[in-house]
Amino acid sequence: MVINQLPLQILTGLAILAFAFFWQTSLSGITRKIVARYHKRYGPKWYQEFRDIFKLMSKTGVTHGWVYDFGVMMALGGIMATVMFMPLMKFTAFPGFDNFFIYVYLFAVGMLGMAMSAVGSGNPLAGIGVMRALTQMVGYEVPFMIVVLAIINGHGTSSLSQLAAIQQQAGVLSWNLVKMPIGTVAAFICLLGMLGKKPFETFIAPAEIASGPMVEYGGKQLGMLMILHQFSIFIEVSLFMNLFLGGAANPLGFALKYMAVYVLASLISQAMGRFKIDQVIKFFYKIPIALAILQAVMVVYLGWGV
Amino acid sequence: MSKINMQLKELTENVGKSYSVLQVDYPTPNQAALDFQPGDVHAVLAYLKGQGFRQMSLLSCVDWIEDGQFQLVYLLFNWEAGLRLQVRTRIDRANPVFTTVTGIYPGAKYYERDVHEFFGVEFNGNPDSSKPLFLENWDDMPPMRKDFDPQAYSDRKYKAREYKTDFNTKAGEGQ
Amino acid sequence: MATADKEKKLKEGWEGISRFFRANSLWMLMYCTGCCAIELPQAMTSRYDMERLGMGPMATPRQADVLLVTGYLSVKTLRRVIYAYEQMSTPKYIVAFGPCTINGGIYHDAATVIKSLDQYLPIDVYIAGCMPKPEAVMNGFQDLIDMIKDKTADGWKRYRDNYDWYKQNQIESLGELRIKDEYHE
Amino acid sequence: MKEVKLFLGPQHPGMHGNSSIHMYVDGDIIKRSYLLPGMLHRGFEKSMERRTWMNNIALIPRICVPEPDPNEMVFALNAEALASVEVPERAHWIRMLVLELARLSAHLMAFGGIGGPTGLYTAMYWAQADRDSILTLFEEITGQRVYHMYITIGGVRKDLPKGIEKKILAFVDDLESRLPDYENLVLNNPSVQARTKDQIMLPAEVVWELGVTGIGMRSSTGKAYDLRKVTPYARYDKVEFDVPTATYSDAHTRLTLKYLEMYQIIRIIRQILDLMPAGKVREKALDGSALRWQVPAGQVYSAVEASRGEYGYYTVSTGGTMPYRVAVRGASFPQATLGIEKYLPGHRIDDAALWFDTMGICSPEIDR
Amino acid sequence: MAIRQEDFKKLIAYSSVANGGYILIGLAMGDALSVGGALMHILAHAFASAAAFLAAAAVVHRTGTTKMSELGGLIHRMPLTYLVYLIAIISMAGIPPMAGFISKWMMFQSMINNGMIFTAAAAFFGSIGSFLYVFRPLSAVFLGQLSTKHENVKEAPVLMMIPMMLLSLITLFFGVVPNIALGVINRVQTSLGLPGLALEGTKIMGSNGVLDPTLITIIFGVGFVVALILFILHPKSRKVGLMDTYTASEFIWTPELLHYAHDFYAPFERLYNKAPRTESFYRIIERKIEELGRLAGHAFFSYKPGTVVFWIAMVTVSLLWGGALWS
Repeated sequence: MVINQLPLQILTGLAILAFAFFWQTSLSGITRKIVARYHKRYGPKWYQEFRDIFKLMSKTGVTHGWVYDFGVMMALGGIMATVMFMPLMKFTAFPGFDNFFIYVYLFAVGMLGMAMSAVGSGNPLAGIGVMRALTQMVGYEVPFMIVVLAIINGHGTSSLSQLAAIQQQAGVLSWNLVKMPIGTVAAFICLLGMLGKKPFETFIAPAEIASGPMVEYGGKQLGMLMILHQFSIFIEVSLFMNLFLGGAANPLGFALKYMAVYVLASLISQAMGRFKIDQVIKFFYKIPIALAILQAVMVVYLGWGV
Repeated sequence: MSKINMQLKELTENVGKSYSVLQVDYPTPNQAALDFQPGDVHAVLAYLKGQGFRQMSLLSCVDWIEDGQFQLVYLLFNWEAGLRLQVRTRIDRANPVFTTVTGIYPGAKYYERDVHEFFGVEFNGNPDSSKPLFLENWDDMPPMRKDFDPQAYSDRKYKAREYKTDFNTKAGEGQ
Repeated sequence: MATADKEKKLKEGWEGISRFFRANSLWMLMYCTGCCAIELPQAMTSRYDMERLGMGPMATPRQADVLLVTGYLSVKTLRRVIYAYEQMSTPKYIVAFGPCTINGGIYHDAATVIKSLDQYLPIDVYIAGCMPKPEAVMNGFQDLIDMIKDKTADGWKRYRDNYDWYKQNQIESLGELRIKDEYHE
Repeated sequence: MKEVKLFLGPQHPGMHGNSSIHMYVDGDIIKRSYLLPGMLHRGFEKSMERRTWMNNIALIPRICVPEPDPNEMVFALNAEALASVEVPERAHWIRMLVLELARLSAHLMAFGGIGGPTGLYTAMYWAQADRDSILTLFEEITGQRVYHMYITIGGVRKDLPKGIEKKILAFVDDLESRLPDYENLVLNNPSVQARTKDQIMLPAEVVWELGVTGIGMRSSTGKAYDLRKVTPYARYDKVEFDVPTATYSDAHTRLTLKYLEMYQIIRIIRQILDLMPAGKVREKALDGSALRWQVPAGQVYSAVEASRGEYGYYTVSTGGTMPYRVAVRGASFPQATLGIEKYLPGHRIDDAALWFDTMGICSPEIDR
Repeated sequence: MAIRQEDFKKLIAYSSVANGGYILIGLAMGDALSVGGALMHILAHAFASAAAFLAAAAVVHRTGTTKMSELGGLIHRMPLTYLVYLIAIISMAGIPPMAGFISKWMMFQSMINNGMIFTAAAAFFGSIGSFLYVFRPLSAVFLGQLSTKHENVKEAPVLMMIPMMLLSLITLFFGVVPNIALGVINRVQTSLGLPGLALEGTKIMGSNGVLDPTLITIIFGVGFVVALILFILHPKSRKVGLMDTYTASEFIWTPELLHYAHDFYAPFERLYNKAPRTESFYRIIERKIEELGRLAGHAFFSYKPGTVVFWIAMVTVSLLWGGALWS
């Protein structure tokens, strides 16, 4: 690891971080307007998400002991580290290290941090919410991993930027979406699970457990959690984009693909109700896993996907 | 009330045969009101349930303060025939005690708790009839009795907003 | 000395900015305490759309900043409202609907309904109308936003400053604030 | 076993209205639960004894918020029965119109309200938007959006405004054209079906035991138990409509029944509008001012088919200017109190809010 | 199985069974990276489960029971034990800053290369599952409401604290700079005739990706610092007792009623008790493994490191010998 390059890389990492925050928050503001049109009404201003987050930051919240604060900081730290690794359009902060497993496991740090501080707040509803979040994580991770393993096996490399480069060789035709349609469908369903969008929104189910793990958060802790939420959406959607839609060389391509994936996910979520937690697991272990295995078998043993 | 329902008429006849009906009254064409002694209310209710009055819509209590009596009213409804029956009985106001009807109509359990809380009628046989239901640590007589004055209670407990000129009229007097 | 007032100016500047954010993103506590709450879904949904003002319903007191006291308050509800109000994170505001919160309204002679809410909780905005119409509700929220912008919505400061006066009123008419009976063991 | 106490408390996103359910939960099955009502108790029956007959007309709609008109109708029916006042023909039809519109708005709210527990917020937004147009219609007819104080003893306060029929017909046609979209969005939605298909059962013997009425009864006993058919009041016998019933009552069937009933209500409204005769709307039941009016002595109970079931008043009058005693029978009282204590345990936590909604429980009715 | 356990200690025991499975997969694959990963996993898991067991012992020493439903909220009285247990489970679940991640990463690299999709899927399900059941005692025992019985529980005695802290420091150290341990493993592998691991400075050259643990920890540190700044910058939040939580504004007095710990993953378990056949099938295997484990444990798991290394060598030799015979 070359020491002198490190400060420069960290700076680029922080730049990616800032870009991710502003891009994703404004995009979720625009999506709120689109979703509002879906409900036959005008939604809020596009910068409403910014106003919400900064308002929360300006409030004096409540703390339940040091675990509660430490957990939030650890979660935000983990997620920020993952965003710094993320390749963005052309430049990546740490060339060569953007390995797929880092994202999955650093993401787990975020989840652990949030789970720890949610249960640390001493509220039973938060405990139930965390239990549902973890159970759901088991649900959507396995099919997603099978599809991704197939891709890595097929292309031989697990670094995102190289994967994106491979997919861009022959333009649209070489996208994994085209070459592995079944795997992409399974991965999109798992993406809905990851984002916590409506059909799989069991862990923040307001009507049952009063917004699950977020029950005890207020003031700046909730603000930090909302930033964490924006970052995690950025990670998941750009992960999906790099793996299946061939990354993005120019900013316009990046914007269009990113928006297409995120808005499509939000619109699907508006038309669906909420499953119960064991229905979620049963659903994930029926259709997505079957698609993923089918795709994996095609790629690994028959070599079609490459 | 000329066209009183024929079914209703012969129903009151054969009820009258077996139980002493104090008074019969037909407020509306398909509704009859029968007064009974407190003793045989349960028998009448059981008999009427057999006759198709399967739903007890309401159990309520009227406080006749002048003649010192509570009047318990059981309202039954027969869905097939569309007939409504009021089974009424009077119990003493000093120590109002009555046996529960949850054996015949299980739904009456909470009506009895409601009547107990507002009138102070004891229903033995209903396990938790004396538990507080609507009012929380209530420190006065049961509120629905005629001699309870809500205006005085609320002025005593809750500070009203002082207006510069006192122009809210006294509550209208009784009849 | 110089650093002190620079510090104060900085704090003042930051206070101004955060006031702008607080005004434009008010989160409403989802608690229908009385009968005027039936007009809130109308104000939230397609026709009157509260979200344009940046308002949205939130599930728990910790996350909310506006407590809507919709209509009359029976004694039992007042205990819960006070408990929820104290759980909210400052700065917090209260909007009171209808005449029942001012002087008991149509229930002035009922035994379980309190007469005037501002003995127990600091109110920032009153909205007139027995069942205020959604236009009146939106108008009231707009007034609250303007009040926040020019610093007059400081109910929570009043509550914090004369805390014991409010507490004394509450105990005097509610008896004990936290109930401990066979239902709440 | 070690139990955790959870609350579907007064302040809970899943709770419409304001009463609190205490649940003892083990794992995620509810072991023991009971309802703690009384949050909205305003002592209505006591206040009614202290107001004259006409003053009460302004007080009673406040009892049940989503659907205030049955209160006025039942109070008027009682007084008319006691004082044997003959209501003019046109007033009957206008009363039916107002009752059906109120029923439609309550059904829309309940049908869209299923979006809360199941997470389908689009349904909630659509339903509230349509309910809003009904409220504006009410504003034109009666001058007030929710509490109309329109049906009084002896008829209706004033005649329908000019040109209201066209507006009602326009609204009704527009709503009828959009109802199939509701069906696709809510009833055929796989996730809502997963949440409501044979989930919260209501067998027939439970209905008889508790005394549940309305959609709960019609969906489990399979018979057309509708007060408008069984004891027709206010010219319901001159209007034909059929009552959807089912024998297998789970959450989904109850929702479908609400949906089908909306069609019937639209059918009734259309018939009312073209069968309505002209003429006087209010029988002057007394000479001089209404405040000194006295109703002859007597005790009478009458009930009306509200959207949630049988809604009735028991009025006792001793010939004074004020009613001696009025008892209110809330439509959802039985299933809320005894139902939650006996039949909620055994469900899971996430079904509790759904249980509360599909049983059509409206808490101001319970506390009065 | 571990998810269902009610007893704190049994749960950690079962986790060793699961991690044993990982080691077997690693060894069975046979190529350099996976064997290296397996050996590293033995090392990491040894430290992590030892620390977890010691933390459990401290809890039992203080409260006397290992039943998770009675414990709760001990973090307020025993913060250091909590820290030790936290680091132990991070390593067991295979999360970056700790040693467990390195070994799992290496094994996954090799699994993908050999295209063994189903084992990879099962392994990944195991790793997420381990995250699940490892988190359960953390929340049931340490977080949540402090029950009145344990009001005056003191921190674990100092004597117990030293080994625990030592173990967790080692796992942290190996997680950040694994190349020292990998160097040793490398020598073991080369001595056994296997191709050595490609190590370069602090980077590990995987088959299709490069992992640099120290870089990850630094970036994680940077992220943490940014979060810390964000936290300190904003108004201080007021301290609130544990009981002052959201109870839908109803009143509650006894903390035990607010502690959600009993059969934590009820819906998840319900999925499994619908398939009794597989349950009994697993139980037979489990008994077999247990006997094997007891036999192996009895035979060579004594505390002297010498015998441990000796037996590892014996096992690898027999594997290689078998491998040589086979190919």
